[in-house]
Amino acid sequence: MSDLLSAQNLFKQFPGVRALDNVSLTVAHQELVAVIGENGAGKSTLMKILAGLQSPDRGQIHFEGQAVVLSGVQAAQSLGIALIHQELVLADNLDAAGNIFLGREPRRGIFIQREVMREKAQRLLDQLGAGFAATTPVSELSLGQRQMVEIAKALSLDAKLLIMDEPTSSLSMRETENLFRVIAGLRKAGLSILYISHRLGEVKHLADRVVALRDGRNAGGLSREEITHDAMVRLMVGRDLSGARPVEARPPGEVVLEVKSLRTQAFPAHEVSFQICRGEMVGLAGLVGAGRTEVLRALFGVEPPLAGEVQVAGKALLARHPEEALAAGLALVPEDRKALGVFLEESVQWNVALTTLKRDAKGGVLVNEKAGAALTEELGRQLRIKAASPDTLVGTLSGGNQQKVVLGKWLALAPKVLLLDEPTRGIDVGAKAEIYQLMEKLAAEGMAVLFASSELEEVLAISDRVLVMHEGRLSGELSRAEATEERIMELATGLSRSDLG
Amino acid sequence: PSSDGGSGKKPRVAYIGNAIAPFWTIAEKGARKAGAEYGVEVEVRMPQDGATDQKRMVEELLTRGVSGIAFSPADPKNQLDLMKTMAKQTHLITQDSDAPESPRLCFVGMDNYQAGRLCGKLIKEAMPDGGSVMFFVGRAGQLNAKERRQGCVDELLGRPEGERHDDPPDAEVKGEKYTVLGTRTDEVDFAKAKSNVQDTITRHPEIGCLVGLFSYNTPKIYEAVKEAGKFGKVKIVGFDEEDDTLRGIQEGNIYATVVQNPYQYGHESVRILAALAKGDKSVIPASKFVEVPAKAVKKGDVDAFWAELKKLVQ
Amino acid sequence: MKKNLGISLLLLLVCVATALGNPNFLIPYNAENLLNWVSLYAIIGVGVSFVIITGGIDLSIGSVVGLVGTMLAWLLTKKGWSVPAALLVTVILSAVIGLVHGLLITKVRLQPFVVTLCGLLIYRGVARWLVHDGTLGFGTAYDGLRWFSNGRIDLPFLGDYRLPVPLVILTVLAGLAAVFLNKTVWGRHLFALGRSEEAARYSGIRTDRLVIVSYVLCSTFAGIGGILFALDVNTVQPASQGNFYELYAIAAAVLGGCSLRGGEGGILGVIIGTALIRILINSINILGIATQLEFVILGVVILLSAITDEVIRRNRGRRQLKTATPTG
Amino acid sequence: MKKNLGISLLLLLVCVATALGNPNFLIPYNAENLLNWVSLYAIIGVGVSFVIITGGIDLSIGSVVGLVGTMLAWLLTKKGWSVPAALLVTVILSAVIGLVHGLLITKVRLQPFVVTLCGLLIYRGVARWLVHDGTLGFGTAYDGLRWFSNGRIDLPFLGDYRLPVPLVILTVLAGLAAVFLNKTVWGRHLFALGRSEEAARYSGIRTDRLVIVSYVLCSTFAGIGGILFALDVNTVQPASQGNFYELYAIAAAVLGGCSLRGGEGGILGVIIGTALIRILINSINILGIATQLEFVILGVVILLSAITDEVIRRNRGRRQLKTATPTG
Ligand SMILES: Nc1ncnc2c1ncn2[C@@H]1O[C@H](COP(=O)(O)OP(=O)(O)OP(=O)(O)O)[C@@H](O)[C@H]1O
Ligand SMILES: Nc1ncnc2c1ncn2[C@@H]1O[C@H](COP(=O)(O)OP(=O)(O)OP(=O)(O)O)[C@@H](O)[C@H]1O
Ligand SMILES: [Mg+2]
Ligand SMILES: [Mg+2]
Repeated sequence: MSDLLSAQNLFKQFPGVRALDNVSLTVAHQELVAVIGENGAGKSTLMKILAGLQSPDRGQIHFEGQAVVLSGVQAAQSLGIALIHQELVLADNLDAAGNIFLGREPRRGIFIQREVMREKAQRLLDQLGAGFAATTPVSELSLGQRQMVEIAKALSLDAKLLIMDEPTSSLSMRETENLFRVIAGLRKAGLSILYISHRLGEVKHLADRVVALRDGRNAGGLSREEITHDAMVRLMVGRDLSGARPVEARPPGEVVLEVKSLRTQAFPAHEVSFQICRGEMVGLAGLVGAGRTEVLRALFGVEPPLAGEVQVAGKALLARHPEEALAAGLALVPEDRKALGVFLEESVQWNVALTTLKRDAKGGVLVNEKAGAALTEELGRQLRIKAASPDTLVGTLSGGNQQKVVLGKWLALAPKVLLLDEPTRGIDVGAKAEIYQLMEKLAAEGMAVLFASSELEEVLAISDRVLVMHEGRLSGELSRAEATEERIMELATGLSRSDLG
Repeated sequence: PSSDGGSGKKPRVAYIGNAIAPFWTIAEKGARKAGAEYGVEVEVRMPQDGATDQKRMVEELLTRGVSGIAFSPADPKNQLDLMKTMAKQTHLITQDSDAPESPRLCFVGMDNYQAGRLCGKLIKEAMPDGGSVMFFVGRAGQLNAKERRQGCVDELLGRPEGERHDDPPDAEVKGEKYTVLGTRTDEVDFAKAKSNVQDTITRHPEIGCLVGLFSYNTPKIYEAVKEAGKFGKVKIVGFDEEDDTLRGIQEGNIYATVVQNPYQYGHESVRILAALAKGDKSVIPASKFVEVPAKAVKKGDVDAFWAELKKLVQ
Repeated sequence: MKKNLGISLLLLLVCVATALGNPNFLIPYNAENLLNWVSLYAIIGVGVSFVIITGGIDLSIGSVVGLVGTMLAWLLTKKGWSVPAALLVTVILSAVIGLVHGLLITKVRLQPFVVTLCGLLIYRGVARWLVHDGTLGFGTAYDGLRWFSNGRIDLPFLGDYRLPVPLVILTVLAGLAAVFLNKTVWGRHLFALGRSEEAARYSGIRTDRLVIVSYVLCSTFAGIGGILFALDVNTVQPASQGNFYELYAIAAAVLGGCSLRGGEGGILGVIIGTALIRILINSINILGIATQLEFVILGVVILLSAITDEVIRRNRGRRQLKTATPTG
Repeated sequence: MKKNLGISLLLLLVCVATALGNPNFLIPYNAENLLNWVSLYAIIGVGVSFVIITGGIDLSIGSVVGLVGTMLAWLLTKKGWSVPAALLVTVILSAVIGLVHGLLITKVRLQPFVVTLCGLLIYRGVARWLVHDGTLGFGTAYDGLRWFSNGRIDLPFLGDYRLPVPLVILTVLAGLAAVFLNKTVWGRHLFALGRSEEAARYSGIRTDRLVIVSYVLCSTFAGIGGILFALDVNTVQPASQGNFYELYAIAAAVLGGCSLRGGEGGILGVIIGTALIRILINSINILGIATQLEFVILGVVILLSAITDEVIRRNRGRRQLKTATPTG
């Protein structure tokens, strides 16, 4: 079987970073190759080059045996290479159909054929099991639904090689399963697929072959038989990782966060009530759009709740603004790290010290640079933030280290309750383990931790207790002992036990 | 643009207007002509922004070094300071509008108020049976506009000479025979100048006479009246000698215009400054007033006037 | 479009109120004048809407109007060029100006505000320098040419009313612009890139090219408007011709539903927006309200319409959230 | 800052060239005048830089200058108010204007461009209407008050040169502004919100309040500038006083390194930017270059400096960082 794609000796230099350093990659016909690697290993860069979005500094690419120059998206598309982007890039003033066919609208002469476009788009969406109309404006779609649009868009290309850069990072279980069905169908139809994910379970399930990158270089590969979780981790990080947390349950302390009849703006008709204790780590599970983010945002005052009663350490709080939530001892690590968590163009110290400026200010007004430096030093050590210096721009850090900066920003304030929204989204296994350890440590020190996550593995691995949401309601609560993948899915999909039977 | 340094032997004098307008373009011609005749280098400045620009221009000219300035104060009462500074550093004369309280050496021109009176007389001639009048101007607050208008109003209402009133520009003033409806301003936007006239014709279809106070206003009135097909029914009187105005007079569609002879303003001013620069003080008359009279141009004398003007401006 | 409903109603209201206040509002003379002005201003408004849809801005429009008008008068009356040659050169000049803007914005990655602010200064200066601040006019020699700006076409079914030629020009230009924006792939791409340049680029759309095209269209429309303005008033003073017109054009576009954030807007809205502005000014004048209040009324109307728009949008957003059925 | 190096060198170059071309450039009279003007314009430039750092814009500055000047003259000469009362009321008026802008922008979520464009129209109209387009002046009765705008302080070590009072005022205001921006918590928060309003809010920063404060500061500085301009010229023509000053202020801020995208800029840069603009205009005039070219030269210099800035930035590689990490 000849190779469909063969990329040899690719180099790509960015200012200050060698993103690709002599990387080679081949994909055979009908093969699904998974590319794994830590954050910043160069996976996305390699994919962008193959999709014509960036050009390599050096190296050759052969497609179907021909040497090709991928000078642009259109060049790659006309060869039959399609890319599903890691970052969701959609024009939200157009509808789903418009985005799916953007740049390749069915046309008669110079005029668009809207009806044709809508029909085709709807067919693709239905195939993916996305339960929304192709005429829905993208601005009204949730993150997961937008991801579906991205996927449909790539599928619409009828490509020979489909590149998927973390397609499931914001998909729920059910949508993920749908996607896997579609992938199986595509492979039957003869497509080759390059698949990137930090979710090693998926990789194990799907891949014919695994290719690992480390620091912009080839770090070896695994054949179908060799693929195991540990083997992949070893390739990616170059060492074994210590196992998950100790299993013994912590004795819960007194209640720190008490939420009664909270009604959010997205689900004004539903109420949410729960309690969290000192030293407890609670997972918030649910399908995409179940309202987890909404609850966290409401608690933190980013989008003030419509009604309800919240008590933090015995004091009533219904935050109208994050400042009030902070003062009461709440902190939120948001879902969209790059847009909401950090300031990419500013330094590590600038970011970390931002929340403590007021506390440490001289005379309550003047910025205390010394205190900021000391704090950064201290947290940098404690969190093991990998940065050249406190003046390094946060935008140049890997995703895991950026997340540590976000955590550092809040830890300096020693909050009573730490809220995290998808704390490890798009973060590699190595950094993930470190984040988990951090969360554990904070809980052990007495902080109450509430985290929303779409990764069931994660929820199961680190929660003392699991809250499950369904359509804006709390559909159930499971103790550590009760929590299984099956139970959570049952509650998350709103099915009762009898329905399942 | 004049080069600096090399021609430094020739004295340099400055001529400053109060706006960017065709009136001042003609004056510039006269000033430059006189410059050539009397062997001085002439710097001409026109402010876009009224008094603020004038102050800056004056300062810069003084820095550049000039041996005399002919100045048309945009707001004489409030620019005394500036004129004192000028008088201290160089020879200062005023032209076009005067500032009697200032230490200027003399004034070249004619009172705009008197020109306004003359305009009022022309309106009466054009409309002997009385009627209503509307004024059009770029900036109602500018001194020359104010004086021209006031002169006109005082004349139309038959107020005695020497009695200067101060009517607000947008108020209606009723006399026995003549009614002044108000003043429309356009901030020197020509499109607005034209649409102001159109709107006036719509609002007051029976209006008797339209008066252009700034030089470009009269041609815009002419345009609008022509398009409205109202020639003959609506009289037009204006100021200054734009080509289109003179052409309208030739055709008989504009009754008359009051010309202040800006060419002569420029020429006389520079002549006096040139003499002063050479130490000749005899050019200053005892009255401190060098009169360049305004006159009315009507159909009868327009051809001669225009021919003369063309000769000068060439 | 629903979006234009509010402002259309407002327009109607102003018209009715003015007509009641002064019946002359409806006489052919006033109606024709009004339509004439609306057409001239709307042409530059339509131009700027392309740029606004891309999320850009053009502050140089007024100066382009001034420069083109000055050039035209200068070429015809001072240089003795033939009419077609002069028209061609001025239109090409304005297109080239747009091209330069587009190149600076896309290739050098300068901000539209900065580029066109410099344009505002430079073209105004060039126009003034070209004729040494003198006023230029077409005199009576170009009355044929001036038909384009103040001609009136008799139509049998209109009775006393005649059709202003600029309205015909506007209709043609706006029609082409509307088809371009709403029916062609380029128009769709323009909207996409206005909302998310990356999304468009990642979809293989040549965004740079489209941005350049939008600036070229904007300047060209400004140039055509400049020609018509110059012909209509018959004289051009380079220092003031067209001053502030960019603000009128942008205000009209905003009134008409263009979002300065990009990705939103339409031709019809811009025309209605321009009409509202011109009719307001007209009614202030023919109702005898103090001219000084013109700006105040204009500013207040634009502000109120922006506030209404925002409030409606927010309520709509809230309603949608409520009815949104979560998927799962 | 390194950022101001290029423009400082340019400033120096222009000064040296002008001094060589006309030695009078350096005489006390010119130097004092120049510093006087630089100070007046820099005051409004410093004001607008707050707003630009938040990523906003203020187009109403010129109209605020006009309105405040008119009000002051009107209150003093027509209404017979006392000097302190008139000063207080005009400054409060301008602060309130800023407050209204800020509230509309943060609470109603209107765009700064739209809000302040309406402001541009409204305040200009109000100023004109207030005095019926008449020109107002202070005559000779307020020479004491006018010391603030044209006073000169003799200092022993300066020889023939005296210190213009506006320069002292600027130094005080700019010093306070610089401390505010660079040393205080609020300043840091202002930069944060300019970089990303959302991220700042998620960090517990009261972004709305800060935005409002920046508009209040901007308008207040414009108001103070307006008072000084009016006093300096001694006469106020409401229709033209301050016209286009917002563009000068914004251009100075851009020259001085403020990014219209927000989050970048500094007080010193704005002052140097203003100085460059004023000195360019000064040298054009005292070197006897055609005044009409003033705008052209200004536009070209701003454009070139923006291009240089961009090229340098790109080489430094910061841009790529931005495109490497698309947000939202
Ligand atoms: N346009 C760019 N400019 C500068 N540096 C870049 C650019 N794009 C990527 N990089 C850098 O190149 C390296 C590789 O990035 P890349 O996005 O390919 O990593 P990745 O393996 O996809 O990581 P992740 O798992 O977080 O998606 C990183 O250090 C990144 O910061
Ligand atoms: N800004 C918004 N505009 C419109 N709808 C929104 C917006 N934010 C959330 N929604 C809707 O509110 C609902 C709840 O979304 P939310 O993000 O809270 O869910 P979630 O459980 O956190 O899901 P995710 O896994 O995506 O984080 C969804 O139906 C979503 O479409
Ligand atoms: Mg990646
Ligand atoms: Mg979420």
